[in-house]
Amino acid sequence: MKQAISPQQAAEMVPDGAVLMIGGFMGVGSPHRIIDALVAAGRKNLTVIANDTGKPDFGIGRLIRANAIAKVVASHIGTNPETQKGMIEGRIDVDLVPQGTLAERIRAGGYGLGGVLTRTGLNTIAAKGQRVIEIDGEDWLLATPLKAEFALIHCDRADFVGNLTYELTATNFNPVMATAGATVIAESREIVPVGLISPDNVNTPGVLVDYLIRREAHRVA
Amino acid sequence: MKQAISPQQAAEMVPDGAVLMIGGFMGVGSPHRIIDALVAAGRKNLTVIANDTGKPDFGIGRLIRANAIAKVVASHIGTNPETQKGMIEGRIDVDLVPQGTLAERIRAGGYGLGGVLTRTGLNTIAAKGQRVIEIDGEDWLLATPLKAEFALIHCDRADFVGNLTYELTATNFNPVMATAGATVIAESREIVPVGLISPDNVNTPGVLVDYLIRREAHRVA
Amino acid sequence: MSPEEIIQRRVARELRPGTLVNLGIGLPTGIARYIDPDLGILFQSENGIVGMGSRPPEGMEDEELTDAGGSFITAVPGAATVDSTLSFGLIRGGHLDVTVLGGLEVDEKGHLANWVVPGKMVPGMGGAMDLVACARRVIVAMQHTAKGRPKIVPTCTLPLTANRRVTLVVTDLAVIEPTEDGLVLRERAPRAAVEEIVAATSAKLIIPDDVPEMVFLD
Amino acid sequence: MSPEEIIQRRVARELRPGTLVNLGIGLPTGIARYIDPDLGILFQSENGIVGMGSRPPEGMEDEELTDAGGSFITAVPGAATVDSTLSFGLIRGGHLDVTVLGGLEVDEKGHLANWVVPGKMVPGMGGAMDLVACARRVIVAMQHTAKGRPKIVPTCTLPLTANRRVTLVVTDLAVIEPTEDGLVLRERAPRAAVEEIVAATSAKLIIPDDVPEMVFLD
Repeated sequence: MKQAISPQQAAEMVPDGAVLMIGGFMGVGSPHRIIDALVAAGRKNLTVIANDTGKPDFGIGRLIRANAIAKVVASHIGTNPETQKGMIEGRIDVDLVPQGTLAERIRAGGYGLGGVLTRTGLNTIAAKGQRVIEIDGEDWLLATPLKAEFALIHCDRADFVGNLTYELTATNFNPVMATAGATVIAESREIVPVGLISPDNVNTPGVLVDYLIRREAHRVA
Repeated sequence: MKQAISPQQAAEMVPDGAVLMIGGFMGVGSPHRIIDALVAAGRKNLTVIANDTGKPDFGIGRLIRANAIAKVVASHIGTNPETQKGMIEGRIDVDLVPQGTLAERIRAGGYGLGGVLTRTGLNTIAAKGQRVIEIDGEDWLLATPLKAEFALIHCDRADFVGNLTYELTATNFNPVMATAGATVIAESREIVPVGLISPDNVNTPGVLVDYLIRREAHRVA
Repeated sequence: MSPEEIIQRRVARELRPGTLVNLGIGLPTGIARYIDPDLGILFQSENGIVGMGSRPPEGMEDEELTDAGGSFITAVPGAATVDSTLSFGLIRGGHLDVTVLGGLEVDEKGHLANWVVPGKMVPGMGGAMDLVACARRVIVAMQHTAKGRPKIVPTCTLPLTANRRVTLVVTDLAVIEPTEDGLVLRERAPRAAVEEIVAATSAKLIIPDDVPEMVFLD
Repeated sequence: MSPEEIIQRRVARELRPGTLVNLGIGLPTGIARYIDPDLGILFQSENGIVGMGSRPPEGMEDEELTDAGGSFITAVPGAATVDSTLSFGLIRGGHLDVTVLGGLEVDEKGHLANWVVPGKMVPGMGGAMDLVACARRVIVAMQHTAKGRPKIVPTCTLPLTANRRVTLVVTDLAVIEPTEDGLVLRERAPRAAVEEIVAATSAKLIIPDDVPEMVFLD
C-alpha cells in the first residue's frame, strides 16, 4: 500500500538544487498539482530533465517563471520564450538533447544500462563532447544514462499499491521516467482499489512508485 | 487492414535457412499453429532467436525434434534435452545469451540502436568475443542488435489493422520481437473489429505487423 | 494555388497507401487535408500516437489527446497511443516510412538544416534529428526562398539536422532530388520556368533534358 | 527440519516487508511458503510478473500464467504483468531488492558459479547472470556440500555467473557473509558445530568469537 501525500508534502520532500524528471509534453501529461506546489514552496536551483519547458506559465513553464530552475535538460524549449530568455541571460543552463535520445537516456538510467548507441545527432553540433563508437566501420553516438533524485509524473489511474496506467498522448515520458527516479511521485487523475486495474493493463508496476498524490477534494463523501 | 493468412501460408513464406524470432517462454506465449505449420512444411536449417527451445516436442521443441533448426540464439536450452543433444552432436549451433541481454539486443534491432551497454556477463565466459567499453573507469559489455527476417509471435487480441494486445506471462518476448522482424506474423487468440481495442490498450501498433494468422474453424457462423 | 498549397498538394502525391507518415508542425501538417482517407495512410505524431486524426469538434477536445505542437487532435479508428520510447522506436527502427519537415537550408549534398539559427533562434531539435536521421524517406517541404534569399545553397551555413542525404525537396517552385551526383531538378511548379528556378537557387542544379510540370492529385 | 527447510526458513528471515524478491527455480521457490503474506513482499518472476502467487486450484490453471520454470501460478491482488524488456529493466535497473538463487560453487571472493558445468550440463544462464550482476542483494541458497564435496571453495573452478560479490550464502550448515576481507561465518545451523562447518568448507572462513545459532521465524 502506497502513501497518498498532498502536493505540498511532495514539494517539501524536494530540496532546493534537486535533480528532477518531470513528465509531460508541452504540459500535456505533466503533474500540474506538484508543479504548483513546488512553485508555492519557492524552490530554487532545480535541475529539470523533461521533454520541454511547457509554455509560459503553463506546465514546467510555471517553474521557469518562478525562477525555480537553474538547469534544463530537454529536447525543445521553443514553446517557452521565457526559457530562451533565461538561457540568453545566463540564468538557465540549457542542455538540448534530441527527443528520441532523451527518452533512451532516461530509459538507460532506469534500466541499468551503461548507455545506448544511436545515429541521431551524429556529425552535428548536438554530438559535441559525446563519444563516437565505431562498429564494423559504422559510427554511433554513445548516449549516456540519465537519472534523477525525483521523478514527478502524471498518470491516468493508480491503484492503492501504485500500479499506474496512462491515457492517450498524456503518456509520453511518464512511464520511462517512473523507472529512472530514485523517488517516484505519481499524480493520478484517479486512485482506485487494488484489483480494478488488471495485471495486463498495468503500464508501470507499483514497485517503481514511491508516493501517490492524494485526491483533490471531492464533492461527495 | 491486414491480411489473415493460414498457418500454412505463413510457413510457405519462410524459406529454408531463414532467420526467425519466435516468441514465448518455454512454450507459453509461442505461436503454436505457425510452429506446427513450419514442421509440416519440412523447413530446414532455420536460425531461431528465442528465449529458449521449449520442451521436447512442445513449442520450439517441435522444430527441434523435426530437425528444422540449425542455429539457436537463446538464453536457456535446459528444458529441452534434445537441443542439448543436438548441440553436443554438432547438429545445432547454440549461442547462449543472458536473458535480459537477449531482450535488449532484440529491442536494439527493432529500435534502430547500434547496441546497448550492460554489466550482465562482464568478466564471464558469456562475454567471450564481445567488446568491452570503458566509461569513467567502469567497464561495460557492448550488446549488439539482433534482427530477423521473420518475427513469429503470439498475442491475445488483434484487431483488423493489426493492433495487438498480450495476456499475462504469455507476453514475454512477443512485443519486442514485433519490432525486430522484417516481416511480422502474429497468431492471435482472437481477432476483433477495429475499435474494440482502445488506443491506450494497444501494446503493439498495427504498423509493426504484416500478417495475422486466420482464425481456427468456428463452431458458429 | 498559393505557394503553400502547391507544396502541400505536391508532397501529398508522395505519400503511398498504407504507409506511416510523420508530418512536422506548420506547413507539413496541412498536407493531411489533401490525403484521401481511403488510402490507409497513418499519421504519426512523435509525442505518442499512431493514427492521428483531424481537429475535434468544438467542445469535445480532450486535453490528453494532442499533437507534437500541443494542438488538440482526434484519433482515427485503429489508432494506437504509445509512450516516448516506443514512439521513437518506430522512428529510429526504420518503421516510419516518411517524415515531412520544413527546412531552413538544403545543400548540394542533400543535407538539411532546420533546427537552429545560432544566436537568434535556439528552440531545440525536438524530434527533428531523430526523424531526419532515421526515417526511411525524408521529404523537405519549404518555400524555395526566404525573403528573396535562396534556401537551396552550395553548403549549409546553419548547423545540420543530420548528416544524412534527404530523399526529396518540394518547394513552391520545384521538386528537387538530392542524389549522389548532386541536386537534380525533377519538376517545375505550374508557371515556373527552369531559368526562374535556377535563379532562385544558389546551389548547382543538375537539369535533365525534360523537366515536367508538377502533377497534382484531384 | 530437513536441510532444505533449514535453508528456506533461514532465507525467509532475510526478506523484508514491502520488497521485491525473485526466487530461483527449485529450492529457492519453496521459500515463499515461509513468508507472512501480510509483509507485502512481492515476488517477481523474470518471465514477466510482479506479484506472483501460489499454485492455482486444480482445474483453474491458466496456460498464460506461469512462472519462469513453466509451472502454473496465480497472481496476487495488485499484480502486474510485464514484457521481457521491462521485466529485466526491473532487475537490471536496481529495482529488484533481492534475488535468491541456488549455487554450484561460491568462493572466497564471494563469486558465484551456478549456471554451467562445461562438458556436462550446459542449460544456459537464463536470467541468472542478470539477476546476480544487477539485483541489489544476492542470496545464495544451497546445500553446504554436494556428495560430500565442499561447494564453498577457495576459487570457483566452474565458470562464474557474475564478477560480483554475492551478499549472503545460506546453507543447511551455516550462514556465511562474503566481505572484502573474505568469507565470514555468521551463524551455525541448529546442532552444527563450528568445527563441522569448517571441515565441510574448503574455502578459508573468518570465524568471529561468537557464531550464534540460526534463528527462524515462527
